Amino acid sequence: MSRDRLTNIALPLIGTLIVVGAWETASRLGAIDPRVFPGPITAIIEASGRLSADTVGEHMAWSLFRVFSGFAIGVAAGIAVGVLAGWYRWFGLIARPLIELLRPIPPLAWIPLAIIWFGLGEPSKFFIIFLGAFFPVVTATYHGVTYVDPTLVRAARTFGVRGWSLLARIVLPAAAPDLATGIRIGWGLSFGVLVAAELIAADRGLGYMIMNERNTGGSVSVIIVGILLIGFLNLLTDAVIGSAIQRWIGRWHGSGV
Amino acid sequence: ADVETDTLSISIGVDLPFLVHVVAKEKGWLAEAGFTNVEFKKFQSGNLAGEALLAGEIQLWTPGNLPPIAMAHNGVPVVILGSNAVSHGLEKIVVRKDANVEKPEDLYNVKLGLLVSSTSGALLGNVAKHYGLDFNKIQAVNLAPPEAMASLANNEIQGIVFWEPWPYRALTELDTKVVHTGTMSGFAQNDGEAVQVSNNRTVWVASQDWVKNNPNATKALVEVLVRTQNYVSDPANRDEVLKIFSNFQEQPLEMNQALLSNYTFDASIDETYVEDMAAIADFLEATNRIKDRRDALTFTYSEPLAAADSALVSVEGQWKP
Amino acid sequence: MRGRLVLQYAMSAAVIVGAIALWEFGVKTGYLKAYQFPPASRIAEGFVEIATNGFPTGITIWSHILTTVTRILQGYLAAIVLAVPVGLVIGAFPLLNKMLEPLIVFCRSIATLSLLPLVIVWFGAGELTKVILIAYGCFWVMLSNVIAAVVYVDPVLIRAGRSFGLKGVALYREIVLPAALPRMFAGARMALGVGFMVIVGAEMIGTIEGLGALIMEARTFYRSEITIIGMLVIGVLGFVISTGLAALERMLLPWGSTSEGARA
Amino acid sequence: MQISNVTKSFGAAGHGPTVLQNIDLTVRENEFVSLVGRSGCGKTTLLNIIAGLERPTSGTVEIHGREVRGPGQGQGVVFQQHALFPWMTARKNVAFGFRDKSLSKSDKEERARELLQLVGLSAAADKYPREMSGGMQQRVAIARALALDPEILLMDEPFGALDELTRIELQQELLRIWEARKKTVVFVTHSINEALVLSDRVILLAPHPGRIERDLAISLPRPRPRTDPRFVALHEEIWKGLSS
Amino acid sequence: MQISNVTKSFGAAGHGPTVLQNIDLTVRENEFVSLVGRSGCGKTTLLNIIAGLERPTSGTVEIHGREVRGPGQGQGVVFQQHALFPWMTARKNVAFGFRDKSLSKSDKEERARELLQLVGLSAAADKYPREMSGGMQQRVAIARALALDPEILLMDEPFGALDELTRIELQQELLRIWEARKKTVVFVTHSINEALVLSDRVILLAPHPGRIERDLAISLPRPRPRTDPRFVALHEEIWKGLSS
Ligand SMILES: Nc1ncnc2c1ncn2[C@@H]1O[C@H](COP(=O)(O)OP(=O)(O)OP(=O)(O)O)[C@@H](O)[C@H]1O
Ligand SMILES: Nc1ncnc2c1ncn2[C@@H]1O[C@H](COP(=O)(O)OP(=O)(O)OP(=O)(O)O)[C@@H](O)[C@H]1O
Ligand SMILES: [Mg+2]
Ligand SMILES: [Mg+2]
Repeated sequence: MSRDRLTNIALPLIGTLIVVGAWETASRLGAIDPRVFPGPITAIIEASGRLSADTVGEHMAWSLFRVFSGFAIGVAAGIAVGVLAGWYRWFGLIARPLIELLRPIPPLAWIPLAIIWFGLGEPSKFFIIFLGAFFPVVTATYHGVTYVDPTLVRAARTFGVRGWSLLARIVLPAAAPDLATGIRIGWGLSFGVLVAAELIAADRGLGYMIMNERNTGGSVSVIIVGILLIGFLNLLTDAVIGSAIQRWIGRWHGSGV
Repeated sequence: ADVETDTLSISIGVDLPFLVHVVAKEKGWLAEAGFTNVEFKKFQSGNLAGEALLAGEIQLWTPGNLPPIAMAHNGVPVVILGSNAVSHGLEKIVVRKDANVEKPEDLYNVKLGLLVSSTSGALLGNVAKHYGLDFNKIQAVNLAPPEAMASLANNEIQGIVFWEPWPYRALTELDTKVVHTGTMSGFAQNDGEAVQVSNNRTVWVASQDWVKNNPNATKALVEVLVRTQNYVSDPANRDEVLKIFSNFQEQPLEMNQALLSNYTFDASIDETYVEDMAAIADFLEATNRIKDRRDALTFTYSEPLAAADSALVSVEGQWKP
Repeated sequence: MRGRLVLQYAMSAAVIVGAIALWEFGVKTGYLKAYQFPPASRIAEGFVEIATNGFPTGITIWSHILTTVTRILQGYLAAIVLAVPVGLVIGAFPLLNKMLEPLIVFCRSIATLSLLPLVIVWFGAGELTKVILIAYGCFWVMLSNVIAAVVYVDPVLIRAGRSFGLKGVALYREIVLPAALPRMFAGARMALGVGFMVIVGAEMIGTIEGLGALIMEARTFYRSEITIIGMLVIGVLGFVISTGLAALERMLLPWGSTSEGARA
Repeated sequence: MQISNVTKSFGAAGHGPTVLQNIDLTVRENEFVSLVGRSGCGKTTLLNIIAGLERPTSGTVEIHGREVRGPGQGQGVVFQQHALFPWMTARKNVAFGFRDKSLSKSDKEERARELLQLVGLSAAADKYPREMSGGMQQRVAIARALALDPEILLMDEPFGALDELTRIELQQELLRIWEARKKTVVFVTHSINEALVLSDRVILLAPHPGRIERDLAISLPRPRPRTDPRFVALHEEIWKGLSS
Repeated sequence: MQISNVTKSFGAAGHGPTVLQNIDLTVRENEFVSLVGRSGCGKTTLLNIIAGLERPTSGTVEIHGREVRGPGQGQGVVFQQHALFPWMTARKNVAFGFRDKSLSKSDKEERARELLQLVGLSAAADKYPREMSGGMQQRVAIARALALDPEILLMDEPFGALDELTRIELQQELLRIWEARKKTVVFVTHSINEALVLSDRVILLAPHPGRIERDLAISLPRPRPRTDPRFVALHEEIWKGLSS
């Protein structure tokens, strides 16, 4: 047991340290030009000289707020559409081709329409992030609802349960593991499109911080720190969501999702 | 008559055309006219500001003359209320000295960074026309200013076609020179000759709906803008307004001092205005970016300007609320 | 049964046609603004225009498509060619896998768009940068899938292989590799999806050719119908190519593929 | 219970191959009947029709003279496996079985506890299905079906997935419950032994199309040691019937 | 084959709970031995140790006096299920079993065909596993194990997932092959019947820690009708041994 824990925590840590160390050394020794690709320590020192902790904190808070809002809308819509498409065949026939057609369209491509439809405020940013969360959730929900073990549905029917009650009490909980997977992926993608969303007239947020630095020809270090921060926020919140899911369905579903 | 609204959102950028807006606000003239609640909004790109106008998030937009032309031709209900600044000299072709661009034909041998679908594209077209070059042989790379500057620095492109302050930055930061401005040649053969290849001006744009719903506010706004134009054009006020602007924007005063001469703050709706607009529309039509060619006057509203100073309107706009 | 299915298809088609007609009607009567919600007729006109004249002049939709597909394929193939061997090696050594896992997750989670400013500084604003951005996006997805494919091979199959005296490289080649193929294919399809996601960002710089550039160019000129055409073409392309990959998979893996979990 | 002339075929409007043909069968109250037959001969289909989960193409099923038109008319079903709701604990699963709206939630839980005691699972009330062995899961499934207080208990190979030892234990358990609660049971199984140990009557189904091949009354007293020569002889007879 | 004093525990450096303790067992050539025991008593672990797929914590296994240090030393293994390579047809799966490098590919395919004939599957040679029923898959698995021409055939509940009729058919088949090919067989099963029908010897394992509880020689002549009173008596005896 203790040995397992050792390998599960120590090894990833060692691996990360080695890579980060190699990166730092390479840039110190000049193997990669520190002006275009500074080492992590250099980048953080330089960036902290240009940005105060407060500013960075504000950027992070805004980004998180946006990701969470867009994600929440995406999950709600994804579950609603997924359930309806899986439950009512005619609706599935309409919705599924549309979803498959829209899925490959990159969130960035939506920006012009997002602005025309929702303006430049938060709603259009939410919309872009919504796109990141919606597709994985809708697919997972549809899959979950249509592939519910038919025996479970039958078992419930033998107790006289049908219609919406069947959907709410049997189909949805049975689809929960699929849903959880979709939600997890959706959360990751919501972060993935954050930078795109913050291209829309943002004046704070980590994505804005990166793009603003680029537009004003600022420092590579700030960009790198921005990327690292988004990555860490993503990993951290993903772990939180993972353990929430684990608490939600882990006990009866077994393995984590 | 009272203005219908005391609230105005105005998009501004970092460069000198917005001298008018900044001074009008800082001097309190906008408030005097009844606009007690004025907000300036900055956008990272011109596109965003235009989209903000469509979304009703700003009431006054002051872009170059290309975007409203493109909008009007594509059925977007915008209207031009007058010119903000004529800035033909503002756009420049800047090349690296080591690229050896001496005569117009040398432009074939370099890669030029520019936003192809902006007035810079039109300028390059005019240069080609004037010097008898084949426009299609000029290697234009579609780049936004920041990337263009980076690419110029590592010689991936050898020149840029942009408006100030980018040429200024290129000249001060890199070993470069100007080979042509919007109004004057820098080629060896006719160095210093006045050749107008730019039709660049900034204009006041509002949405038709806003103008229809706020006739008094429109008049009052134009009046304040004209009054401010007159004030900033007076050499006696030059130092004061530059200081106001540079402080407001947190920019180096000397840069703005160097650049101010490129602008003529003149609201006139006259033959030059019509010509400049037509020249840009020609470029857009030739490259198939607009269809159903329209006269600029069909989306120009000159009454408020005439009310402010009738001498400024020599050609009447055809749009009416 | 069949009759009912046909009826359902007919009904769905009718709903879609009805929605389009309603939209058209809304624009005609002025409830919807054409520049906000370009109706189908305007989109169709726009399509004819860019299919013949092109937008901007001379660059037709076909050459936009060709450019984009070429870029995606270059980046995508580069990513696959790199990710497969690297993934096979990492997957073969559990220790290495454990050590690199957080790094791979991290790199995969970085949005390619945020790399844009860095990549421009590193590789300039030319074709190479675009291909590298696409390759970056595809690579990490493919890599994690290749590793997972190897790690999650059914242990019973490995034991069966070992019971015939196979070990080491031979075991890996004869059992692990074929058993991992279906999952690797699923990964390849996912990676292609990512390639499409990245394309607009990659084409934001230094070009007016390609579907991503077309969308941005149309935006500049407020041609929302062309923006929509660009989006729809990407949608259709993505759909067609991933369907094609699925067919290829069925052909190459006749023993039954796992289309399960193939989407992100 | 009365099955009259039931025919079933799948496919468009019942035009597919006939799975069951002209099945006639009467099951008396409190009778324990087993259905035995080769895989695919239609056992599950017949059970589903009785359960009201499937409609016959023609013919009727009546329970106490009322025609079966859907599930929940006094039939409780126990499936082969995986039919517990994995997101509910044992107690919740059983409580789910009480459909009587007048019962309060705590009443239901209380009664669920009683039923779990009946199947010998008091200690596992708060376990989730995946935390229980296959045998325990089937006990919960039986308790859940009993919660409905059905007149007829329909069981589709309920012990098929269990190992032999557990299986034999559960057979004893089932007999005990059947005797205590006096239910009518229709029991599908692959195992001749199982059918012989449990039933009052064994029905042999023959395939293509599914029809009743034999109907054997088993009048041996319970418990029935497998060593009993009569048991052995019956086994032989059924085996021959199936192999033919 | 000689198993001497084998002990096995999992976990770090063998410090986990003891799964098998001091197992001593000698299996004669051509003998058919069954391992019977409750779930989790260590049957699979013991089989894996004999197969060389797991190393014992202490003790040795010898085949013909040579210590087993890994697989492929004359042991062929048939697993419970899913152990066919899904990307190979039946013939390819069987051909895979010929590890003799001197055989050409066509030789292998030829011999694979013969083995498939032996297990009665000539017609399904070009089918992929997913296109075959569970019974057919297990026949292919047996053929594949035979291809290795092993001295010892190790079978881990090979028929556990099949229905009773198919199971009985395959038991007959296995006996036929065993007699034709004269192999030593170690057979793990849950079913007392199955062990009795097949084996020369039945080994009863008891759990916690896994150890040999009984070692019964079955001297009845084959085929063994289940109705034979001696069969029935042995069944009873093993049942008691397991239930205790
Ligand atoms: N929904 C369905 N649609 C079409 N055919 C079906 C359907 N359900 C069952 N069948 C067919 O009906 C026949 C009988 O199936 P059924 O499940 O009743 O057999 P069974 O006796 O229960 O078999 P097993 O012992 O394997 O469970 C089979 O041939 C099967 O393929
Ligand atoms: N790799 C392993 N690590 C730790 N414990 C194990 C491992 N494999 C098996 N065990 C434990 O060893 C014991 C015996 O397992 P084994 O699989 O040999 O039992 P079995 O008799 O084959 O059971 P079954 O009849 O259910 O197949 C069990 O308690 C099991 O949990
Ligand atoms: Mg069945
Ligand atoms: Mg086992």
